[in-house]
Amino acid sequence: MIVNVQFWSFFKELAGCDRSSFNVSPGTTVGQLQDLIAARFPKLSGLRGSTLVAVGVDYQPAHHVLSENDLISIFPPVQGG
Amino acid sequence: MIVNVQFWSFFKELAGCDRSSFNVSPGTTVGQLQDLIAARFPKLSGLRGSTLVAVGVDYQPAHHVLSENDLISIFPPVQGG
Amino acid sequence: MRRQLSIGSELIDEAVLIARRDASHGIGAALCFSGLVRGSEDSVQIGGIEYEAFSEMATHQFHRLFDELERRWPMIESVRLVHRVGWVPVGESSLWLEVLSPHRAESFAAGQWLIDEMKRVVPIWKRIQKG
Amino acid sequence: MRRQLSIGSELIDEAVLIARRDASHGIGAALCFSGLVRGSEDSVQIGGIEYEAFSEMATHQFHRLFDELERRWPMIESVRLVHRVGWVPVGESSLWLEVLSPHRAESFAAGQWLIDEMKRVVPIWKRIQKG
Repeated sequence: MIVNVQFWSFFKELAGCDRSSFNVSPGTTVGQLQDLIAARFPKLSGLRGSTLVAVGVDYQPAHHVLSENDLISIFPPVQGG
Repeated sequence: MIVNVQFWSFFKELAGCDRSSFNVSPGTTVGQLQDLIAARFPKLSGLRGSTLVAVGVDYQPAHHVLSENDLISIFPPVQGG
Repeated sequence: MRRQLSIGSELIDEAVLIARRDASHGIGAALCFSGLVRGSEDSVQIGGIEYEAFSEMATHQFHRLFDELERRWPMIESVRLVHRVGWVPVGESSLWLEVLSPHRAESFAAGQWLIDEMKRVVPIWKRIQKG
Repeated sequence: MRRQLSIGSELIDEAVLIARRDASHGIGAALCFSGLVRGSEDSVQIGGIEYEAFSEMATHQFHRLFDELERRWPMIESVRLVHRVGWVPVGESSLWLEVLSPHRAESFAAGQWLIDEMKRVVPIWKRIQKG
């Protein structure tokens, strides 16, 4: 199934793009998708400890199971205000 | 020596006046003046535990020694804001 | 620390006070608090509050608090405080406070501290007027 | 609780926002906080900050925070929050918040809590621009 990943803030520069699609097996979790992202975008792999992950408009933990056509957002700590 | 006492807020109503003068001996303290005030204005005597006392524009404790022509202010807890 | 204190009977116009703000480029936090007269006190409807101040002592005590505030939070650049006295109708402001500081935390801490201390030592009293 | 949220690139005009305040007679406390862009970050002079927001998620997260704020402080009558995005020059406001409540304590507590939580979960980021 296809899921879409979008990057925010300086993660865009590190990834070299705004968005990327992944073809994953049903049952794939957020954590497993992060492994795939790290493999495709090595510059992001070292920042995994401080990376925030949302599916749609909600944060999700590593064990969250993805669905077809999910939009996953990957970004550094937020800095509003 | 003469010292002057002024009342604020509802202490004016309880005293029945805004100001009053007392002829006291040199060395008289705030606490001793409060005894004289309580004797002259019995409606204030029961409120002594919550009465605030200033000499000029500063709060003073019971042991503070008064000077000639001091202006002593006697009032209930403040309620600004 | 710049300080501006006003104790008087004029309407507190917060929009005007804010339009007059003078903040340096070191300021990251502007905290304003407005205390409004509520329509009831102890469940009784009121029309407003009459505030009485011992102005000379109130001014002195406010400046003592500003001195202490400056000692506690030396980074704070400016404090402006307006306390209205006389008749203040329901819905209008009796107190307005602004704290300008580099960072947020000290603006909140200093603002709360100043109002708490004011309510302890500044000789201003209320007289509730039934509505 | 009334809520008003705006995330956009327009100048934050605090005086206009305050002039539009709509407070019932139950309100005794109006707390406003304005976050201004400072002239330096980490001792380096800057000209301003570029704010980027993931707007859809930011809106959703702000409303989750408003829900939680309402659970924690049910007496609060109104929260208005404006976050500017895009280029914000030094000296201008990037964030404005107003909390209206019957009493002072909860307005300060809720205001601080909301800003702390915003800085933890609302997807908005800064890009410093050298001056």
